[in-house]
Amino acid sequence: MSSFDARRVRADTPALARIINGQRITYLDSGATSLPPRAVIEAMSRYYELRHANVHRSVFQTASEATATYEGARESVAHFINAPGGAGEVVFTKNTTESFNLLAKSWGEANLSEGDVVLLSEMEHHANIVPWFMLRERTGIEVRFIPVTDDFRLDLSSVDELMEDVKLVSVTAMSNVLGTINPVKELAATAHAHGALIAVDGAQSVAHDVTDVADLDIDFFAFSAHKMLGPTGIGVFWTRAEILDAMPPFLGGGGMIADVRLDGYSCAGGPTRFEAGTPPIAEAAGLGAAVRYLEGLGMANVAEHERALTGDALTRLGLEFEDRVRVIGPADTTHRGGVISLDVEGVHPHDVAQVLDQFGVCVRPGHHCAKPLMRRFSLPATVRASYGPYSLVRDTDVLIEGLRHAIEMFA
Amino acid sequence: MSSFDARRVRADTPALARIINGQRITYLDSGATSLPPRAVIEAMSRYYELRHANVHRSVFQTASEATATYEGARESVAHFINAPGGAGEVVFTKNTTESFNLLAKSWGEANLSEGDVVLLSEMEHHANIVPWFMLRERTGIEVRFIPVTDDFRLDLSSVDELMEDVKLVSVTAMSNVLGTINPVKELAATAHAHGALIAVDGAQSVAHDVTDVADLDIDFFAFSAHKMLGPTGIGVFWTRAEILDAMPPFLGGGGMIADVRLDGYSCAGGPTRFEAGTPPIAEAAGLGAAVRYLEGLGMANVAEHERALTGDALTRLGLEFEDRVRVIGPADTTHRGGVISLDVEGVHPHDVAQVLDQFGVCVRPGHHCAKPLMRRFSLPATVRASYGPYSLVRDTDVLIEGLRHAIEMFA
Amino acid sequence: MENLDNLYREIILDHYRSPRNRGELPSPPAIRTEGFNPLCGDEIVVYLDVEEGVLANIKLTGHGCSISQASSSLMSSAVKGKTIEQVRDVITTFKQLMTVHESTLQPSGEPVKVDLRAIGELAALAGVVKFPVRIKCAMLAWNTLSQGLDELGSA
Amino acid sequence: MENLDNLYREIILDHYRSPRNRGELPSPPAIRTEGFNPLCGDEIVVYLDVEEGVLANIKLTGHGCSISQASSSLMSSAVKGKTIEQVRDVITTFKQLMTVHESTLQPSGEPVKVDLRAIGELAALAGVVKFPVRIKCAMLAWNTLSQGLDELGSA
Ligand SMILES: Cc1ncc(COP(=O)(O)O)c(C=O)c1O
Ligand SMILES: Cc1ncc(COP(=O)(O)O)c(C=O)c1O
Repeated sequence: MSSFDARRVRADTPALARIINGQRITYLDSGATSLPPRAVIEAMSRYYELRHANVHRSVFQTASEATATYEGARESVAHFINAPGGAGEVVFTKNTTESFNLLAKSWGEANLSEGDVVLLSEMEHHANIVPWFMLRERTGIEVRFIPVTDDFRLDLSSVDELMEDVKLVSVTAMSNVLGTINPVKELAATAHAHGALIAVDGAQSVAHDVTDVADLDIDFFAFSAHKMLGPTGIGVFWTRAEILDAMPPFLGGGGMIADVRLDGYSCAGGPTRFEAGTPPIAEAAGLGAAVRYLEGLGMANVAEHERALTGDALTRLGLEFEDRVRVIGPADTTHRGGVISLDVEGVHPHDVAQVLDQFGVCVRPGHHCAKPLMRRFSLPATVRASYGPYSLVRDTDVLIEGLRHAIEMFA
Repeated sequence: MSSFDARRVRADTPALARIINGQRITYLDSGATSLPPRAVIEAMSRYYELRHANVHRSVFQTASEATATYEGARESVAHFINAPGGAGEVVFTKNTTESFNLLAKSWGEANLSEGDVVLLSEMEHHANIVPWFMLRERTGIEVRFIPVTDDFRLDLSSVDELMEDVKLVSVTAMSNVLGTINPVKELAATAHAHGALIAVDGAQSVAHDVTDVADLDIDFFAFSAHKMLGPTGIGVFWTRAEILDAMPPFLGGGGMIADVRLDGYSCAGGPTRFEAGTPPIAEAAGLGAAVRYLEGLGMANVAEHERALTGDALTRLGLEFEDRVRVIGPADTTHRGGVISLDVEGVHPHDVAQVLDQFGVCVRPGHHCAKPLMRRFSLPATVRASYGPYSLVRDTDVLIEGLRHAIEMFA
Repeated sequence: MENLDNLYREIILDHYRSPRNRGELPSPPAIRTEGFNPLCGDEIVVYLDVEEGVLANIKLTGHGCSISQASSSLMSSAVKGKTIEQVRDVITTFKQLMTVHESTLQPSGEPVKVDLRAIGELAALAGVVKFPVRIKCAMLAWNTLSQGLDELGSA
Repeated sequence: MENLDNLYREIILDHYRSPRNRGELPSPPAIRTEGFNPLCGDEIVVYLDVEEGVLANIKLTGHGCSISQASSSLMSSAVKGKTIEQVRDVITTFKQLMTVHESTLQPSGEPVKVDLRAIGELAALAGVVKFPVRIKCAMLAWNTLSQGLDELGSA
């Protein structure tokens, strides 16, 4: 673990000092959104206090600085995910969801037609389902799903059948409900062997382990800053330069054009073609700071830390509650991240979360924007606890105490 | 002017303390983006420090607070523009540009077809042109332009002809190049008399005068927080509830759905149908604070203040430079806002801006994302100075001194 | 934990554990109406038998949290056997009960006083208003009932 | 103002006020290439007459800021009459001149030393690198020239 110290991360994170119902907050909702360190919050404040200006197209000092901040964040992100073509492959969107809409509407509409198949999985987030359903309505493509096994893994037993007519595989690197980490590199090889491309939803994975899009040999990658200690309001869409260059525009407006006449327009090249209007400049400053902060921690250290926490929690939940609390996800930490969905016998997830709130514990009840997966396991909802780099074993202690109370209350 | 005091606004704005090239910054680029007061910056920092959480769908304390912050901003915005149907009519987008894309792709694609006409004006920003050109490619609608007269006004002399087959009029409330304030209320009456709807680009107007969408009797309104002392990364799309309810979805993903099954999905109602994915929560906190700050100043006071500054600047530019500096826009403050585009004889706008930068003056050279308008006046670019509530006559002094220097240098 | 005990009163837990009027009615003649809360996945189906202006019978199925389940059970007890007009009054009163404190979030609404003694066991749900996100759980059954009555009216 | 005087040296202002080699050449035989900077609206057209591997004549039209205009005028003087190989060398040298300081923005690039004495009047443009946003103004003519030579090669 070298120099990584979760207590230091905790001390860097102002929101963890919050008192809820008389108790220090126990934040176990990093899968929904993460708590930014002071460095990220201050990067944005400083930006507004010192150098706020609209980017591009101006010569004055603060406008150059704002542009350097914005483009610098692109460089940082490219480095963080090891984009082979560098910053020119990094498009800033508003969130993962917009990244998938961009993929479906720009690349999808240009490259897919009736009879083509997009292969998703049953454990996808709605962000990687609904845009494809919308595309299906317009183009008649088929949307197919890789099933999920009873032990919460992708069922790849008949992958060759599944791959028939597939032009794009689009799967999550890590399930936001199960914690399952999918074999993205293998899927990429399979997709390419079948002449298909592969898009990966990195929303859950990117803040919790090393990302190397070049090594994974994938074609598209999407994630949100707010799940990686960064701000709301900015996300990333990455694809290889040669794909990006061939993609038609998505949203139209200022910044993305080369020329506009009364009778038509032509588009700019590079990532800016997909960044119509004033972009999230302060948010890019925050995202850049988040990337630097995470790189300072070391993503391998973060992964190891969270794996330890997850393993400990899985063991203790089993010992403490036996069958009263069922973990909806892999039972150990093999190819599994720090997202733990629970089904508490006889207590509705909403009520579990409500009782936990009285202990200052933040967990999320619901379908987690993965309704097909919930149906697959016949659950209306789960209670989900999820870890971040600032999480400690103490958080699990409070979680278990709260669960005990909830079970007693509704017994 | 009652209690309005621009010096107080200035003192509230940290970025105005910046020293550029040895001089206090003279910020005359509010038309591009505005400088937020401390209250806005702190609203966002405090949000991240105290109550950051993902909105909706959770029961824990900070998630409720985050939701209240986010929905509270919707209420504040609804009040600020006097939305007749309240917060339920306010959709948060990422900027004005996305708002127009939402309008064109959702409402436009559902309601317009070949032969229908969208009537814009020659003074529109690309944000209100390119989305319609994109829609034209898909549907065969006609995009028509209201001409601009030699004295920089909409030429409505043959409005009945222009209105033929028009289903939507979409015009800016105030030109970001000319400063011209358009007769929106009259245009709304004309549009409705011809059975058309009317969309208004409020990006330039909303921070500089009172907005009352009910009184204007318009149908759509779009603007960006960053031009009204708020943050980057959030914009607004407003329409009347009955129109909103009938609009098909735009981007797909979490939050905007009612249900998702493997074979399809159904959509949520209200503004959330158009807010797929994690929304700009901290940015909504900032926008809410900006609205409160502006309401504290009083928009009528702001308008009066900027009108006085503009009148003074127009007079002095004329006296000082006579024909060497031409104002590209109305010559007095009648139906005109604080955006002053200049054409300096013999000095390219880029060079003017470069020289002004040495004086710490921030102005914008370029086509201002209004290329059709630049062509109309046969200009490749202008230098644009634009005022905000924190602007003072002193800013005009420095501008004039810098212009004098630029003219001498290139004489 | 005081707040929590206020939310999960014994009556609520009792109605959650042993819901009243659970089941289905043949439809038709009964009116069948579905309610759905997309945010938390709660679902409810209300069956109404109306005879000569009186809600002769009501049955409920569905699933959800303790608040939504208890609220629907309490509702069924409160409205069964009442005239449609009386049922509408109870609905109105209950909606008022649920908005009293919401007004602290939305400063535009005027707080309305509800006479807790007049609503019997339903008063047990008064604690919900301190938990704004749970109000929609409590309201689900009631909104579905309203909708059912509207369908009845328009049939 | 020192910085500014460094940017707008007298040579630059002179080439801006009195641009050399302004005009058109009949095309064909001349190669005509357009350059365009969408961000600031600068436009340039370069006409090249190449005879037996030598750039016998060059003419330019277009409009833009003093830096782009002066740069194109200085360029035309620097390359006219040179062999294509020599022209390419000048282009390479000039590109190096323009990237020396850009490397402070993009820490990945290695700074390259350019011998200012070897490039004559072009050295006047060295001050541009201190103004990163203006580099593209200075580069426009040169990129357009490069493109013209490429077209020549592929013709
Ligand atoms: C009139 C007008 N419309 C639209 C826009 C676009 O705003 P944004 O870049 O925030 O989308 C601008 C700002 O540049 C503008 O001035
Ligand atoms: C796996 C996964 N994909 C996509 C998303 C959507 O991210 P956002 O809401 O930031 O668009 C999320 C987060 O909820 C997620 O967990």
